[in-house]
Amino acid sequence: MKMVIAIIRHEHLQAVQDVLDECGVSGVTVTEVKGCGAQRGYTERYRGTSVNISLRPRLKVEAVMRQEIVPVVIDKMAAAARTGESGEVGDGKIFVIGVEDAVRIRTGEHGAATVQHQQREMWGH
Amino acid sequence: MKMVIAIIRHEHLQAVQDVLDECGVSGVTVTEVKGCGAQRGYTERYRGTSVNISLRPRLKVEAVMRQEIVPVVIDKMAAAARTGESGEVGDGKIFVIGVEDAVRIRTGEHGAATVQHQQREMWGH
Amino acid sequence: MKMVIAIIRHEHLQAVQDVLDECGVSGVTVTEVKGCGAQRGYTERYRGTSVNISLRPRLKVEAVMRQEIVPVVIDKMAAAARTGESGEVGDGKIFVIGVEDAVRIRTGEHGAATVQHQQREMWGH
Amino acid sequence: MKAWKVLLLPLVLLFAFPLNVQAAAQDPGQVAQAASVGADTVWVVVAAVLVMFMQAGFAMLEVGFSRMKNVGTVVAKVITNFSVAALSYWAVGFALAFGAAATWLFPLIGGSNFFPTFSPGSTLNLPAMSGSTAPAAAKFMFQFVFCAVSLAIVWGTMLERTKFIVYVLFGIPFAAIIYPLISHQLFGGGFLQATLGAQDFAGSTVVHLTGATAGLAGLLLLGPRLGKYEKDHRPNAIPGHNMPLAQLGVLILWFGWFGFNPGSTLNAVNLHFADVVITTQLAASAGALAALLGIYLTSRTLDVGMIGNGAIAALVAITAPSGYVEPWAAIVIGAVAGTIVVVAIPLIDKKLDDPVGCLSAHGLAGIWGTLSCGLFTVPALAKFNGVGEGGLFYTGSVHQLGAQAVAVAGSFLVTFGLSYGIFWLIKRTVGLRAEAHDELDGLDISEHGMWGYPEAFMPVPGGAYRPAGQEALSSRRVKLREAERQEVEPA
Amino acid sequence: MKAWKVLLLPLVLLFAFPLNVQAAAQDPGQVAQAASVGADTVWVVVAAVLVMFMQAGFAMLEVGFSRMKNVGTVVAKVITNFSVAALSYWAVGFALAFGAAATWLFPLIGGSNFFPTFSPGSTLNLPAMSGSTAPAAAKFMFQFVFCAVSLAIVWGTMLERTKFIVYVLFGIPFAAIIYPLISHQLFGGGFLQATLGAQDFAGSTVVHLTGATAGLAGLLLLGPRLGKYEKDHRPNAIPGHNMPLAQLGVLILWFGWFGFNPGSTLNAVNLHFADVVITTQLAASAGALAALLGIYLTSRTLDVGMIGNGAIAALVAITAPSGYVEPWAAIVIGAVAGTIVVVAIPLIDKKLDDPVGCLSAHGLAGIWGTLSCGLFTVPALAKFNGVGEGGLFYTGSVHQLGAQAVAVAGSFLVTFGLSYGIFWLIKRTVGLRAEAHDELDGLDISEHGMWGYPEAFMPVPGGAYRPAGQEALSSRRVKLREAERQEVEPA
Amino acid sequence: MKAWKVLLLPLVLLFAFPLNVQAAAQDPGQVAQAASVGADTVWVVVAAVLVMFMQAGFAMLEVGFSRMKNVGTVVAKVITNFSVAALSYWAVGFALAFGAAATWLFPLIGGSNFFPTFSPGSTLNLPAMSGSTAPAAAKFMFQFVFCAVSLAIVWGTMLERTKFIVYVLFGIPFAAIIYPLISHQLFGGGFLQATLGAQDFAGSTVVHLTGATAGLAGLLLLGPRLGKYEKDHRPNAIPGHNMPLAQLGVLILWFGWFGFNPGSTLNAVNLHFADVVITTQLAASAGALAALLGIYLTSRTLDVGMIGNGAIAALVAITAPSGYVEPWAAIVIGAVAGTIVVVAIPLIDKKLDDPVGCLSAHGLAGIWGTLSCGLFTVPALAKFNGVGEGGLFYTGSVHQLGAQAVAVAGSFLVTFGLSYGIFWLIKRTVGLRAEAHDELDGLDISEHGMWGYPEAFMPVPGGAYRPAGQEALSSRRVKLREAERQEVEPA
Ligand SMILES: Nc1ncnc2c1ncn2[C@@H]1O[C@H](COP(=O)(O)OP(=O)(O)O)[C@@H](O)[C@H]1O
Ligand SMILES: Nc1ncnc2c1ncn2[C@@H]1O[C@H](COP(=O)(O)OP(=O)(O)O)[C@@H](O)[C@H]1O
Ligand SMILES: Nc1ncnc2c1ncn2[C@@H]1O[C@H](COP(=O)(O)OP(=O)(O)O)[C@@H](O)[C@H]1O
Repeated sequence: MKMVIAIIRHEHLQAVQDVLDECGVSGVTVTEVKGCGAQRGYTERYRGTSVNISLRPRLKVEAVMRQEIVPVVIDKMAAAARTGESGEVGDGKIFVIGVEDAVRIRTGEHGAATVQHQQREMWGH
Repeated sequence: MKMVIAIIRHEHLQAVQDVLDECGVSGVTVTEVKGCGAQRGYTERYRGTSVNISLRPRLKVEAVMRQEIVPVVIDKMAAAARTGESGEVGDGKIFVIGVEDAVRIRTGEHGAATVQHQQREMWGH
Repeated sequence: MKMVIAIIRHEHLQAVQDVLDECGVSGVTVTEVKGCGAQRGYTERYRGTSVNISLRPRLKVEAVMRQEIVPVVIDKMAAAARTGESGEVGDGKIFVIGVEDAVRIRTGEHGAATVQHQQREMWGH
Repeated sequence: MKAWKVLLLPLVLLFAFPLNVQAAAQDPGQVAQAASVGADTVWVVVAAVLVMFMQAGFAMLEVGFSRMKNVGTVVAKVITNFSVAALSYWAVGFALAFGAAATWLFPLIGGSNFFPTFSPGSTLNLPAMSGSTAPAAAKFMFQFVFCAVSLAIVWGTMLERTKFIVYVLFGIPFAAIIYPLISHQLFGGGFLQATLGAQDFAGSTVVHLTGATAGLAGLLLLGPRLGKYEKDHRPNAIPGHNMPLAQLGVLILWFGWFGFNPGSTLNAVNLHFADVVITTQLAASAGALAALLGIYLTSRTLDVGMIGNGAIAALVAITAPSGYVEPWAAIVIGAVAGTIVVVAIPLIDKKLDDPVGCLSAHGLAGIWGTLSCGLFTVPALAKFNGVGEGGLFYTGSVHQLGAQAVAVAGSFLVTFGLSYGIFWLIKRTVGLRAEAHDELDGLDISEHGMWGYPEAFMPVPGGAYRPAGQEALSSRRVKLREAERQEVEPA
Repeated sequence: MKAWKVLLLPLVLLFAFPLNVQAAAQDPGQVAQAASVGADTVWVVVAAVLVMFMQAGFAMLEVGFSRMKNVGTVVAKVITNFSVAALSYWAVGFALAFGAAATWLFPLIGGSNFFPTFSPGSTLNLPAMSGSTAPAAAKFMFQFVFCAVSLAIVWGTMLERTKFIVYVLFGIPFAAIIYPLISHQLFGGGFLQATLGAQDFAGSTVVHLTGATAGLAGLLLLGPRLGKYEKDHRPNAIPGHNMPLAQLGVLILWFGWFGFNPGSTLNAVNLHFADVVITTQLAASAGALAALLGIYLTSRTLDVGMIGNGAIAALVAITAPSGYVEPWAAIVIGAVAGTIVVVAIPLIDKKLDDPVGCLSAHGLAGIWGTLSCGLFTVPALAKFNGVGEGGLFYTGSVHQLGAQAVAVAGSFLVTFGLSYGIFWLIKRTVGLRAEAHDELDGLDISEHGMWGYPEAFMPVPGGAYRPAGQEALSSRRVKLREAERQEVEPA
Repeated sequence: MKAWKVLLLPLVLLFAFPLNVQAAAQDPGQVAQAASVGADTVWVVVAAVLVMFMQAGFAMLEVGFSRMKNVGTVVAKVITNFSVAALSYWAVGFALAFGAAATWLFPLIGGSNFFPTFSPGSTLNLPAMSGSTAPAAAKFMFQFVFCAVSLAIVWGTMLERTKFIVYVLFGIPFAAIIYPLISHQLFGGGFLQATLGAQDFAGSTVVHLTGATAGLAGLLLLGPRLGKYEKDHRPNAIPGHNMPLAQLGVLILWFGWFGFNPGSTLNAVNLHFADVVITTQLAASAGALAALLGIYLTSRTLDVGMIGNGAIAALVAITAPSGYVEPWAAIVIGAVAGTIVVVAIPLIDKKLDDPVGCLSAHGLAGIWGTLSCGLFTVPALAKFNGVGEGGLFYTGSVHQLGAQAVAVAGSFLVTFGLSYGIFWLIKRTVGLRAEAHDELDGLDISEHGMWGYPEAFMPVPGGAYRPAGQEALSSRRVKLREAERQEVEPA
């Protein structure tokens, strides 16, 4: 299994969730984060004193999934999280890391079966 | 070393921390996250307009520990984070990922010694 | 590539960001977290009833970077995040985990090139 | 010049209209009398409006002492209760409290002026308030807002786990019957006030103890919040999420109390209200400081909530004696009240889960305040107000103290009995308590359909920049909530 | 003894000064008259101050119904608009609304007392308010705060996407011309009031409908927030971020309304204001409860915002009839208004993005309230107030209802036309709407340079403990904002 | 009929009581006089209550301009200080400010009525306020709330790093001595007012400059917050965490100011207070707009806090001249004050860490406002108020301007000297400043035992669903705080 970690703009969350859903990933964990990348900081002014704002609000989307589907998912996610046709600085990054085990707390079962929908039809898809 | 990442309900945090403590893990990092898994979304209404709430508040508990204790810890954690006897949808997941190095900032020392209590007795256990 | 995860005190963020910047890491993602480590909990009182506060606010700084620079970066980060000369309990930890792929959402390109400044000079360094 | 004349017509009519007290403005005596009534009425109305604003104070106080997942329900409750109280008190409560009745019945209850109608300057037959020149509408409003405060106090003990419908089901009989009963006794010329001579200037017992007593009855039937007590009965502190709003609530209440106590003179031209302002302020100050000192001595922290609780408790305590005592006594009364909460809140917390400290700040402090009249009432002020006698420290007699104790005990017993009965009925029928999983999720999302702070619980909606060509899949994600906790994934 | 005498001198002067109405304090008639005027003035000033505080109510309501990224702009807007309105209304608006004018012109507009100056007790030539004894300064303040409320209402429809400059550019003509025009018609002795006899006691039409109509005009030109509507036009709910603050806003508005409606008597000694307090309270309560019941029946949730909207709508509706109707009618009027918002808000939301529900709560409820005079006005109160006649239920005649309908239609058309024109001009010139990416980032950071809640969006600054020997590199990190969205990294 | 008669008894007594001004209600002259006094007293009390509410305004303003980790301490401080001020001012302060004294002493200080007691309608020997008919209790309250405002202003400069005990230790001498000294000079008939003829209608100098000066003294001894200045002395902006609450604070202050300035007439029937309402409103509006324009021109952002600071500065500036100037002058005074803050705040920020901008908004604007009397005072109003003369623009004489400058300089020097001395003593003994690590952790958790916003700093407690059979281990986790920063893990 792999964990796909995407740092995205808030406004693309729904589209990214839709991609994961479509690909049969069982769930997703979202965190409010602050990040900076190529867009670096900019200077604002608070009551006349300048303040350097180097971090901007983003969402971190983490989803664990079976290895096989990772290449497809990350390309679809990148497309879903891109602003406009050609993207804008600040659109974010996707990272992939290895996951050695997964446990479903409810049942205690281990392994890759816990991270995918087995009968997606049930959900009205 | 491994990082154990558990997505749990707020009300089980204390029990999960107790497990880690008992197993001699040196520390823990907790993050407020929003997640969805098998429980999917549901529809609510805000001033008469329907709104699909696909994510629900959860806690992410991250603890880095020595490889040997991982199997024991995750089973105990799963038990501690389960709702009632048989669990409920939404109880969460536990993921295990590999950690290549760990540094204690205070001293600059590296390695697995930084992630466990060495003299648990000190803590009144 | 590696992801370096540092749990630090709020007041050291700027120094840690400066280190990353200096080392040519392309970006950083920061999360508000609560953690406990060696400092364990302490007891406070709320309207006369005691309350055990086991977690304290910290920042989690995540940066993905090329493998080669990791040893240098983590030592510099540890120095930047240390309180005073000799450190204090609660200064935090740094963890290193492996990253298998990285994607720049804007362009869709993959690989290690996405996680470093290629022309740091541009940024006035 | 036609439109002009049409315009002037109203003004002519205005002066001609019989109800208009400026009508015979030529006679100095009548002008003077009208001005005097006008000044009284302005004061009573302004005081009532200040007391009305205490609803915002209670809302902020309770919001601040709740957790983030339960803040919407608190404010919804305040507005709903305030509304329920208005209609119930107008329909029935005011008549029971202040209406006239046959001589044999009047010591128990009033009974005229149900569903009252008002017109400019109209007075109704309100025996106990006939000493005030203000018109009936002003008196009604002033008495109604007191009722609403009392109802607001009830729920302080029951936050974060009560079903919403309970607020409505209990609010109606409380505002229509329970509060009016007690109010008649001590404000409306009932037995305790008129025969026994018990003093309660602005309602330490009538308003505060009554509210807290009903809250106690409810709490006993409701039980603590999930997670409040460990298996071994050790209490967990569940800190309120927002001290700034809680203390804004305290300051709004403090502000409103300058309508509450001084307004209870129902009179401006006798000037007594200005003195009441001073006793109120000094007592509140002493209470806040006593609580600050007390909590520091007992727990070595300067607990923010406790300072506010101390101020509130002192305001509650000074409410009964505010028109009867001198400044030095007000300071003593307030300081004792502030000390009471420091001692009582942690003690009560060991057994009863009272999130805002209502039992101590309104209940115990209300009892103390009512009794304190028996100690500190200045004989001349008892005479001025025409109720009871001087207190122990001036007269050496425990007579007044006894009357006060009877008033407290009687009010407590009647309120507790009736409230317990009604809450018991509600518990047996629709239930008092939200489902456990709704309580865990928070009442905002489970009963009101949306968190009070949505962005704390879900990524902020809106602003989707959907890339062209991509279908909106999100509608497919919707599943009905009922299915949510069922087993859904096959092994 | 010299300093002493110098000290007394002012007091002597005080009594000798000709403007001082206590001057000839010896004559009972004069003293009585002065006291009467004093009481009236105290009431008018206090009422005006209560209405002024409604600005805080609107601020909190709108803050609560916005997202966290747009809260700073809301409060900045409220203070800016309140200020713009004060200067504009003082310079021009008051003269147009309440000044005197030639007979042929007066039915349309007033025209004296531009840039007015006041001195103690001075009255100006204000024909429509000559029935009140309060001095011109008190009347000015009271009328100005109404204008400011009307302007505050405008923006409820336009939150979270409007360029800041628009608030200033539209605020000036609104406070100087549009509002005064309508105000003159129904408060200032214009055609609708004086000739037609249309009743609007405190401004359901003048203040609320006018504000909402301008808001509608602006909204039509502005469009919805990004992400509000899906491609298939399905609306997304965009929940406001803070129900406690929103409902604090509702309670502040409710509080202020006791200045708004009862203050509109501009008179204390005729005692009518006390009755208006009651109709206001009962209507608001009925509205909140009707909305609660309605939203529960239609969507099975106890929507927190809707309860507040119901109370506001009922307050808006009772504004026009508050001085004309009896308590039972007030309850009916309020309940209908509460029902209106429950039905209208979701319907309007399908097409128009009105974040706070202003079109329903101020627009439709304002219309209903104005019309309701035609149904429920008590003939004696019409006579007392000197405007129009009794309503359908008392007189069996639709005459008054017709007058009310004409007043609503006329006010709507004039306001809509003028407002649309001005907003259109602004749109063509400086533009109405913030850039899309500024809207997505939030207006606080993009227009105001800092988030309204900075710690929600960036790690809290301050408190750096910089290890010795380490250089401050952070100044190197600063890049100018202009370059921010440019391509910066070579492939 | 017995209970009935008992009930009526109080009413009989009421009319018989000698203090009761309605007693001889038969005589029109007496009724008129009583009504007049009643109207005055209602106004003074209502104004005092409005000013009291400014405490909530300061609380919200300072909360909004603090970081989330320090909000609880701010509200605790406001309530504590308000309480300390009440007791100190009642015991000593009022006597020094307004009591009578021997002729040689009176220009310096008053000295009667320590620990005053009030009864209905009682007047005390208060020479400087004998022109007002309001009873002593009303006057006391009005003057006390001014003192409390002044004390609240002090701490604006010292937020987020001061030890809590300092608030109490400095609050007592400030309310008992320092403020009364200055107040006696300009309100209480002291040298500056009575001999020099310096004008300060409602306290630009007495209240605002005094508070800001003490704040400056404290700040100089306290130093900036950790992290405010870089090694190279460049200031870091430390944005306040909550603009909605900060601006709610501004609006509450604005609201309260309608008690502050107009109430300073201590008189309703002379009707001057209505004029003061207008100057206050126009100045505040001009100040907000000037600050908005100024900050936009200088930094290209529409800084939210600065708009509020502009309004406050203008309110501070108009405070002294509010009863002396015409509307046009009020606009000029306000606009200049708004401009002052825009220029001064960033300049002061380079050297002094004043989190809410108190030195500019209360200090510099207070100076400007006091001086502006020397420019804009209308001679007739100087005469009406019985203090000083007309200003430069009317009289061509700099005489009044000179008197104003002397008053400013004298007040500043005395306040600064005394305050610096007291703060210095505190610093040498218990210390002014919290420990560095407490400041970094935040004062809420370190001094008050719990965050003001607990859920922002720790996962929300409560609601544990402990699986059966699992022991509560958590009690084992508790370690005493004292050990917390000690070395605990063996290498
Ligand atoms: N090397 C990195 N490690 C961790 N997070 C990163 C890294 N680079 C970028 N990010 C995250 O991704 C977000 C967007 O990155 P950015 O560089 O602006 O995108 P782009 O490469 O399209 O310009 C940042 O705000 C940050 O949170
Ligand atoms: N594949 C996944 N990747 C990341 N997080 C997940 C994944 N599946 C579940 N989660 C997290 O776990 C939480 C609970 O998962 P859920 O599927 O409801 O548990 P269960 O499998 O017992 O039904 C979710 O809210 C989400 O945060
Ligand atoms: N084993 C661990 N797994 C995850 N996070 C940890 C671990 N140990 C420490 N941390 C994080 O690091 C922070 C500081 O750790 P701490 O143990 O206090 O440092 P030190 O080792 O210098 O005493 C904690 O608040 C916690 O968030």
